[in-house]
Amino acid sequence: MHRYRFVLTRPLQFLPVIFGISVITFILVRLIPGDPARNLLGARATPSAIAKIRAQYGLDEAMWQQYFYFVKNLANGEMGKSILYKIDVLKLIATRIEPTIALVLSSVVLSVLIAVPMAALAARNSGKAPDHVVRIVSTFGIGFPPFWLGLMLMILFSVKLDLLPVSGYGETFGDKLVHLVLPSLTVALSLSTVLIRSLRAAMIEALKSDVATAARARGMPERIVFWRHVVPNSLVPTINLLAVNIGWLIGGTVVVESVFALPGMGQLLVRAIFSRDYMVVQGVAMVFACATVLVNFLADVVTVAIDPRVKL
Amino acid sequence: AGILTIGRREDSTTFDPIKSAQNVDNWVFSNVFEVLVRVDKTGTKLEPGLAESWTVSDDGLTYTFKIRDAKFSDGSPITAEDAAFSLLRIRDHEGSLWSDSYKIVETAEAADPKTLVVKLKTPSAPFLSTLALPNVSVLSKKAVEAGEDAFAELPTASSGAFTVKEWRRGDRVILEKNPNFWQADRVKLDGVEWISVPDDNTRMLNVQAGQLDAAIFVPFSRVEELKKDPNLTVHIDTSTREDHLLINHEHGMLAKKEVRQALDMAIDKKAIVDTVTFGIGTVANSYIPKGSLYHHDANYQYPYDPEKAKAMLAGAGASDLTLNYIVNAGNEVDEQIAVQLQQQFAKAGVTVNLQKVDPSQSWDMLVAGDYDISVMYWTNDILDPDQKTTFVLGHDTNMNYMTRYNSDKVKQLVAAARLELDPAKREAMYVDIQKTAKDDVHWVDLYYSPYLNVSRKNIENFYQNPLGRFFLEDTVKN
Amino acid sequence: MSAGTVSSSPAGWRLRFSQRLPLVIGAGILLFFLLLAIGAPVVAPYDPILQNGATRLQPPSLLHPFGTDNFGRDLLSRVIWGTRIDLQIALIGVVFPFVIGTIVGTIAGFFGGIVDALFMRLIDIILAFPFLVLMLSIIAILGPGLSSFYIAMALVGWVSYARLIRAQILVLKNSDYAVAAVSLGFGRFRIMFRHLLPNAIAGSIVFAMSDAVLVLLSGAAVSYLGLGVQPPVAEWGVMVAEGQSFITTAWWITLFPGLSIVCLAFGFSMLGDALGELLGVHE
Amino acid sequence: MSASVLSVRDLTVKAHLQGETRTLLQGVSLDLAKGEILGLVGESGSGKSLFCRSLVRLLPSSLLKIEGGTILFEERDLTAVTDAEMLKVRGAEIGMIFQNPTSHLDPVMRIGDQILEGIRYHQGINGRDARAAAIEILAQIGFPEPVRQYDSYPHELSGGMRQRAMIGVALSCNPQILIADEPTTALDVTIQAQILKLLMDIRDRHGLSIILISHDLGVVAQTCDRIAVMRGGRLLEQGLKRTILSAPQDPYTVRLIHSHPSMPDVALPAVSAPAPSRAATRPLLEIDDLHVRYPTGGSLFRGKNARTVGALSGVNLEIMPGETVGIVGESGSGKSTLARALLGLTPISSGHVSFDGIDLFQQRNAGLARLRREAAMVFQDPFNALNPRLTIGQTLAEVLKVQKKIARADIPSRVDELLDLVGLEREFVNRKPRSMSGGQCQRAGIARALAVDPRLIIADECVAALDVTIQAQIIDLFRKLARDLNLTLIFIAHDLAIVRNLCERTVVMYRGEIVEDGRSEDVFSRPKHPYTAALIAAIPDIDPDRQLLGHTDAASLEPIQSFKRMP
Ligand SMILES: Nc1ncnc2c1ncn2[C@@H]1O[C@H](COP(=O)(O)OP(=O)(O)OP(=O)(O)O)[C@@H](O)[C@H]1O
Ligand SMILES: Nc1ncnc2c1ncn2[C@@H]1O[C@H](COP(=O)(O)OP(=O)(O)OP(=O)(O)O)[C@@H](O)[C@H]1O
Ligand SMILES: [Mg+2]
Ligand SMILES: [Mg+2]
Repeated sequence: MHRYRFVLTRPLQFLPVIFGISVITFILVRLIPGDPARNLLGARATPSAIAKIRAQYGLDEAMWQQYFYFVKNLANGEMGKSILYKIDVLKLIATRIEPTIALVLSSVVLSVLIAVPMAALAARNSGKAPDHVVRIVSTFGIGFPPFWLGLMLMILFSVKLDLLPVSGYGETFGDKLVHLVLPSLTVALSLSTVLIRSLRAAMIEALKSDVATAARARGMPERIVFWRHVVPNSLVPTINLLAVNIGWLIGGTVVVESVFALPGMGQLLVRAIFSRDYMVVQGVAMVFACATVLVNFLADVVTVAIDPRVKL
Repeated sequence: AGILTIGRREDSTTFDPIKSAQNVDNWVFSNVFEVLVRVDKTGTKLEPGLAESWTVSDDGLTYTFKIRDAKFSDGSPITAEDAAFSLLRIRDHEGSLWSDSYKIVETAEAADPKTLVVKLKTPSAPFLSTLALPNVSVLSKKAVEAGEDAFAELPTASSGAFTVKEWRRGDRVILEKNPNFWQADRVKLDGVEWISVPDDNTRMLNVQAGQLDAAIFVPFSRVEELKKDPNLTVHIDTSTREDHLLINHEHGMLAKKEVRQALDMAIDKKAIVDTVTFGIGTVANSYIPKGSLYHHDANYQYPYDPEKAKAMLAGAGASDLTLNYIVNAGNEVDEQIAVQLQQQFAKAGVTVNLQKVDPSQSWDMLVAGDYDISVMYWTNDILDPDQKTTFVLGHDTNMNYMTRYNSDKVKQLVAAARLELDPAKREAMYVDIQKTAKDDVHWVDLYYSPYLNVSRKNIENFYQNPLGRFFLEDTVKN
Repeated sequence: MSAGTVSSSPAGWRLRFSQRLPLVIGAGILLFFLLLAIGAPVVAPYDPILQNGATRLQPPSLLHPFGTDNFGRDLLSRVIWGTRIDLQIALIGVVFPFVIGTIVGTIAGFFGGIVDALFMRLIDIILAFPFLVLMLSIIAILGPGLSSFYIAMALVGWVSYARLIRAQILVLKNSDYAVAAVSLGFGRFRIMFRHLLPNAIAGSIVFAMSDAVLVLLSGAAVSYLGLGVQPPVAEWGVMVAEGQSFITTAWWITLFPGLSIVCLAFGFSMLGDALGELLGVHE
Repeated sequence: MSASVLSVRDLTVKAHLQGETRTLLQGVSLDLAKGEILGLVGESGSGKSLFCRSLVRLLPSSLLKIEGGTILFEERDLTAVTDAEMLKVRGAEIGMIFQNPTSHLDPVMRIGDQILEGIRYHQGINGRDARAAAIEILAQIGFPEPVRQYDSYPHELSGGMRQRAMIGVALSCNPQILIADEPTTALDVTIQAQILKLLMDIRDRHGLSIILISHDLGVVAQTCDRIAVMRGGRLLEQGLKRTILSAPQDPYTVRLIHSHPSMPDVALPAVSAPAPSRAATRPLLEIDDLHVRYPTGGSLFRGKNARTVGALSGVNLEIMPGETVGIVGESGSGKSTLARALLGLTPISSGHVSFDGIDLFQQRNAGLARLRREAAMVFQDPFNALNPRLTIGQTLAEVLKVQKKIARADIPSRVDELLDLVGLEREFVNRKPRSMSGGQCQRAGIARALAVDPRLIIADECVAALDVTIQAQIIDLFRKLARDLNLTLIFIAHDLAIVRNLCERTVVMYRGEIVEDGRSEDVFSRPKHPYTAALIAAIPDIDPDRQLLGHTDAASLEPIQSFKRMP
């Protein structure tokens, strides 16, 4: 169908974005003061050892030359070798990507599961007690720093009640799910706040809209009016909000991953930044960027699927 | 019996011992690989490892090791050839981070399958100690040569108490008992899991909730609380860690000895020990940690006297001294010391500007000399004081550990002590070094602190030796 | 005909109770913190950075209503002084992105074409860039501290405002009054900044309120990773992060600064809600 | 006339706003007979919509309440039945058709499914049968290809088709009473005629009773059996349409009837100024073979070969100074595009526009500068054409300041003068558009145009959204201005009656071309182009005996653009 034609053309627009990101990360990581070689060698570093490492990773060459290699590698589907881990960055990322994807997905699902009923409750009782309660409670959700919230949840559910594992990532699927409950709840508590605000506003708008009035005038009970007409019409802005926030969300998982000891890319990234593992920072940033672009693309597809008016 | 789960901050980075200088890796290396010569659990003397015995030629240049009858985990015998291969590899391999430390080795050859002969370029008192470093562990030549990269991922043959069963990157390293280990009957555990739990609180909670058997790096602030928990044992093990205040001798007034002495006197080390380490540490008086080889216990210690410090500064013409203090961001202890030192120095009329920078960057700044003072710490990897002394006082390429301290007397003493093979004479030289350095205030010794680890009550013999090694072959899980 | 008073909702400040409440609460909370910040030297019972070995880690008491930290510093005083820094963070962390984003969004939306395309790609890039990488790198490059944080926020944060404003401008520039302005011979800048922008900006103002909360939280996350403000300055995020090691032994160290962040966040959200209804913005 | 199906007695609705209570409906009593079409007319805000919404208890806000009276329907008082029972009344017994189908149809649901929903819910039919029933309804309401069009979304339909769909949705519930709230106001005369025909058709076929709300007396006169007139929340009078139209009792009704543009007696000789001798002066505006094409969905990266839609194709026109020209034509025929192109607000693809001898293409800057100082536009939508943030005083002052035609110090007095000129009181200087009625805003818009001190005013459908009474006022104003200030006026409308009254010359546009151009009397009395003739025939005349669409059959007037051109 022609409405979906953008599915074919859009990926072309990714290219400049990805290219821009590659340049920026490349420059950015190298602008950070600090030397990967010195980091690797620690306190006992001698100048000759440092020089050797720098030569080994090509860090002693000119910037443009390094960038050239980087792009050349990229064209071959490679991202270089980690200085810290001494293996291919892509391979390294492959071992670390699953928990992050799982965390982001489960957080989004959980947020939606929290946000939709809460927003519905608030919107259908707008201006009344449930609305105020939802709004106040959800505002609190966003105010707590995630690392603090995470620890509190951990102390409550894992230590005091002994219901869930404290931290880590399981091995079997079920085990992984159990391990993901608290981390994704931590993320969801703040993410859902954002969603609730947007959904609630959209729903209130839609409840007042002519579409709803028309449905009521046809004698449709409030339930049908709400779920068949109001909800579909208020989803689009929320989906886009979610997509725009995906970068922020992935950023937020960094902290949550380290609080809950999830072996994901966020932790990898933080360690790489602090140890100036350039290739890894570049690689992870590229992967994150691609993921963000992809999510936005998916959001567009979903938007087009939900709202036939939208043309892209 | 049982599998011991240990929580630590970070996951391993590699299994190729020559390619890492990280503590996280060394801990696992020493579980998985065996060295020729070991440091004992008190951290004070060397004992036989894979080398059953050794002799040193009179000129101190030739070491002959008798290799014990032992097997790698894959069943192949451990030979002198493997040992020679490992030693030369760490010296020559382009990816080795340790080449400089083994440049002294002239040749290493297998005279026969059980005899390793190592020739040095010059005599070296600390040489044997350096063989105890986990990075120079004996690797299977065959296994390494079959594929270095694969070996670094998952070693197929190990000489130590455990073999690597699985490595879930970022999460955990899973070790299994090595039935072919030469002391296999000593090993009680079926396996070990080193699990990465970066957040200190989470790690402690894991042990408290019983989901981990042990956790390393207990923050000072948590010791009291954990001690009260009837299910837990807090292990306070002697370490070689020493925290000190680096002083940039090249910056203005800091070049004057009296100024540095005044600074030393302006610091209330006891208060720091109380606040930062919650009384767990002890005030330091020498750069060689207490309990280590050649530590001079009677070394002078500057008394805390802010008034006198103030007067001395005035005398030296440095009444309104302003210092730029580099603080390592993200290091809680560092930040706490900084906050406290700032207030203490203020009492002696010294203004301190804190400059918080990310740790990697602070290295750069220290090396470049862009600082006045900064707190750092050091833990020994080897028994012999030579390594640290060379770095700190030996006037080698790193400007005496970035302090730019300059003393010909000390420089010569350090060089001589390295060659001196008579322990008694050597000790006297080290006492001299410690005294002189203290008098010059090459830096300010702050405090010594132990290793703090915690385990569940049912774990026995879980400890860390002063060089940081975990002897898990002794550990029992009930 | 009747004198044109048909409009059913007068655009004055007479609001329904349910509309007025958030406004009162939001503005009240912000005002309270503002007064605290201004009056910190008078209100705070102790010196916020004065250490006292004798009063370490004391639980809340009459002498120290919020307890003390591991240096024996009075937490109430630190929280009060922290108000200064945190209000500043929220303010500066929002104002610069707001101004930059507004200008860029207006220009991109108004001129369209190549200018717009370039800015939009740039926005795409920044949006796709993991926020934390950018944040950490910029802070690492410039050195930890507030000004680096502000610069990082400004470099990253303008994007949201630019998108919001641009979307509005794109609609408004085709509106009759914009076309009317062109037909009357008004200059571009007059049209952009006098006619379009004032009508486009309401959504951004409301967004700025929730953005202030996000800025505070980003600050806290940066503190958690150790790159927050310089010690011994009292800042809530840093206080929460510092208090982490005492979370099970001295809960008060994290709780009170944490609650302060929540309260301030709550105030901003309420004000945002109220402004949204007042300015007729739909998110 | 058969017995009444709905009988309303003394219906009173009040609004409780911040302590103040306003009575919005006061003791309205009305009967609706079976099978009859009742026309409800009255000025804006008189309570017509409110009345109808009260019948199904769907008041626009919780602050409005039915405070008295009864609504008898099938022996029940609808003001007293339970909510659950009311659900069964809504839709199934009383259906509603709204003025604005675009906003009342669910944009994300297929048309067919929206009809299906009512069938399922109210008639309890499911599955295949329900779908068949829905398709049947689509066919009834004039969808030429019901099976295919079942899957269309509202946005894919033209305005007229959407209105039909809206009617279909109401029919799906199989009601006895249909309430149509201004179902044609947003539509073209030709489409309007079709919709009204359709409603009458349905009444005839299903025996429905219909309440038709309109503020156009012509519409009511053509379709209804009885007329009720409302004003200020009261029912002024009601009765058979002929009675009301020929012998109105209430003075308001009299005025309403007399201000209807189709009343021939208003057709004064258009602008009374003697037609300027054309040969004597050169034209103020010359348009030569003008083409305007709009890109559709083009983007930066797609280059020049993007698809375009031709909005104007080869327009030639000459306008003399002092002329009053009306431009008429159906929606989308290119009237606005022409206006914008004349003022240089839309890039032209080819052709020439010259203003007072200056070619806008060759001497763009000079031409535009001149144009901006001497020509002004009045926009269709009075609310959106004024910057909501500026007071009327600021708006006018700004124009005066930018145009620099008078000294700064004289600006305030000039602003007052302008307000006087358009008949606004001087206190409006400090009012913002939001606190003004549509008519007042429209005058402010005109004042702004006059502030330029123009020689040429282009008014684009500037009265379409207004009440007849206000319409009349504005047209009077234009007439006066044209006479007094010797303006050249281009007046765009799709309401031919107004043009006929105001303009001496009429231009008819159809699909981007001028199909007819001549003196108004000639065009209206002897249309040359069949499209003009159709347009004129579709004007609902207030005389009920002049049948809507005359004798032409509705079917012969195929919906022009039943589907939007898809890009
Ligand atoms: N939600 C509301 N709150 C308060 N007053 C209202 C509300 N809705 C309508 N009114 C008032 O009720 C009166 C009648 O409005 P109604 O919509 O019935 O007019 P109408 O005759 O349909 O006008 P129009 O021709 O413009 O559609 C008006 O004075 C209007 O201001
Ligand atoms: N900005 C635009 N982009 C693309 N197409 C346009 C644009 N503006 C108008 N059109 C198309 O140009 C044609 C003429 O539009 P125009 O607005 O001039 O009609 P009109 O006669 O003024 O109609 P109406 O009576 O509805 O105002 C229509 O088909 C319309 O869809
Ligand atoms: Mg109405
Ligand atoms: Mg138009």
